[in-house]
Amino acid sequence: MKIGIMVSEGPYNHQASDTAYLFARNAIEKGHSVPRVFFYHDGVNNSTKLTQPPQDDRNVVNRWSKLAEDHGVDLVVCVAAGMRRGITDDILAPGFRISGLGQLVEAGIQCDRLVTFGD
Amino acid sequence: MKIGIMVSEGPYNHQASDTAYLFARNAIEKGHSVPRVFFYHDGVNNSTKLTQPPQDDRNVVNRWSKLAEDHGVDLVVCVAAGMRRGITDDILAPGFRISGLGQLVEAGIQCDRLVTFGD
Amino acid sequence: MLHIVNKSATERNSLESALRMATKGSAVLLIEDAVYAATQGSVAAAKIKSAMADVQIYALGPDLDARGMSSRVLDGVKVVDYGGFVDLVTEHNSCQSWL
Amino acid sequence: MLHIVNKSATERNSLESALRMATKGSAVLLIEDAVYAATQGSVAAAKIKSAMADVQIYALGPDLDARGMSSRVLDGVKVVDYGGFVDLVTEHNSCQSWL
Amino acid sequence: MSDMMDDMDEGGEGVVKKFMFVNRKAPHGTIYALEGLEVVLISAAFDQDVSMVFVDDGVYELIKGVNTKGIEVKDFSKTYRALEGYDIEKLYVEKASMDARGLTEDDLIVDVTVLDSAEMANLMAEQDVVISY
Amino acid sequence: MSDMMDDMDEGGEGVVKKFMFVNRKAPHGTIYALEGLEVVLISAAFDQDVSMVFVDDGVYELIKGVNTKGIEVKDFSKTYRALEGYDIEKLYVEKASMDARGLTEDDLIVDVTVLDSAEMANLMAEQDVVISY
Repeated sequence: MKIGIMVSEGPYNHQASDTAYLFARNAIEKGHSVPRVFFYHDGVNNSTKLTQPPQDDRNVVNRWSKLAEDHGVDLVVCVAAGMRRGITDDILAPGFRISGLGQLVEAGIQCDRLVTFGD
Repeated sequence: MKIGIMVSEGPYNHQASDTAYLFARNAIEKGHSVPRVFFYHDGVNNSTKLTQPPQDDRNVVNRWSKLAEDHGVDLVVCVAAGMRRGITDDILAPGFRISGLGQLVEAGIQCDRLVTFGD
Repeated sequence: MLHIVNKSATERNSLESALRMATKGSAVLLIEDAVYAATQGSVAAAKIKSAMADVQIYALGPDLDARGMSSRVLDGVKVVDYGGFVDLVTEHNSCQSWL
Repeated sequence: MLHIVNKSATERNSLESALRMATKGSAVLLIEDAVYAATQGSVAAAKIKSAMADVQIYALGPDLDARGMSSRVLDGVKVVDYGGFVDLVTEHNSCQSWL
Repeated sequence: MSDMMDDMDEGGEGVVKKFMFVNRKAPHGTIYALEGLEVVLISAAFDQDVSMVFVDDGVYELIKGVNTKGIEVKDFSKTYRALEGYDIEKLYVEKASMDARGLTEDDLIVDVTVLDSAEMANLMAEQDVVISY
Repeated sequence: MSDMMDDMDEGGEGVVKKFMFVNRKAPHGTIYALEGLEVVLISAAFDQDVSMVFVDDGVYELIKGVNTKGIEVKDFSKTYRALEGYDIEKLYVEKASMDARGLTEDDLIVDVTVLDSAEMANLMAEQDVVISY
């Protein structure tokens, strides 16, 4: 089954991005596909390559990048929400791309399910 | 009177930074001083110079920078919270500086009041 | 002491906690989405009304205006602007934000 | 339909709204801070108990473990892992997150 | 990545799904009402069966008489009136949410359909995609 | 800016204020418990009169038997035990918050003083600086 995901909160401050990642990884392990994760609201803050979490903590941004590399997950950051919050191409981590809200609606149409994670 | 401020949420997603700014500006207009604003938790996201809000909207980051320039307000971004969320010296807007949590405690000791704005 | 509440009382528990901890004679200022609790017809208004016997309730006018709620404010609630907010902070010996 | 709730019922109103809108036979999955509602002794447990007549209640095990709540889960609540969360999403024709 | 995009394009043509946007937050305190509206407006271009519902504090989004000058943010309440021009015409509010806040239809900036909680629950259960704030 | 810093340094020497850190949020769902602890640990270096209080869902921060492996985040619950080594010894929990969650002192990872709501309210009213999450 194709499962689309929306993430509405940034890394670390809320558990939303952690839960979304663990859900996505387990969905893929079970043989489903996660064609796209759409980052909206403060969720756009998951895409910056500038984060440096403590050594003994998980790296939320890198985990998303690796999921994109290993499983072809399309990580889309909303352009309008990103501009409001200072997310630009210059600081984008690998695997993320900036595009419009239409990509969220498209994921809703083309995936069998759309699951939202937020505050 | 010296009034210190803590801001715990980023720009636009929550009203906290707007309310904190309007409170600070009015405090200064009334003759008080605002020696320091400390940005903690997702509040560190107020300090990036990369935000580009819509033309017809307020610019939250620039307003803070201008308050610092006009009234010598010390805008301090927590280093540990900033590292977790990708706030580095390279993307810091004018008037902001990165420092430790001790600066928050110091503001609590040295100001007559400390007011927190968050989610 | 000044207690500052910023969340809607029909969404979160922070107003209730603030009122539980507000000692007699202290002040409670409603800002941002918390201002709805001070409006007529809200189920949260009952909490404000019973609290008014012991504490003074204030609401931030600009937040009421922005939510179309200025004409619905409960009797006994004092509406202040940002300057009044500053005065409340300086007039009380300490303040606490119930986030 | 699968209703997903992620906030503590002693802090916010989202569990209450989800239960009000959950039709007979639908499922409610508690994740993150929402898992506390499915534990013994919480005032929120009463809401879960009365809802169980009409809907199936699930709670995410890893979130219970992380909060030290695994041994306190109410009878009748089914504990699932992330794989079980995925199954719940695929087995129901749609899902809604009560943020 | 482009493989996945191709994959997504497959059965996309001509599909009409039931999309519901659930608004549960008051305006201004958080951005969800404003950014939620932006998704709804975009969704209009995809020829889907779109509905917007307002429950809990979400009903406050539709209040008349807003003046945002004092908090120095945009007043987007008039955008709800523009929805009709985008063929977004299915707006529902929950009666219990209105009652709990002392609001009636006369207080709202747009025409809506008022549903009781059971009707709202049934409407939600019929949807293919539910996006909630 | 350095002027202001000088200004702040003025009467700073030897001042001892009553600092209270109010914890109202459950752990892990948000970062407030963890980042809140970081502030408390730093405050220990300033020789202030520091107290930590746990009310509402904040009491969940102190629960025994935590295992965070499944959600792949750090278990910081043991840090509460380290507070004593930093001379942070005033930990208070509100009885009503414990009762509403079915918790007793035996469920907690550290020794605390249990206060009723009126005692907690009086303690808060005595503080100079209250930092709340």
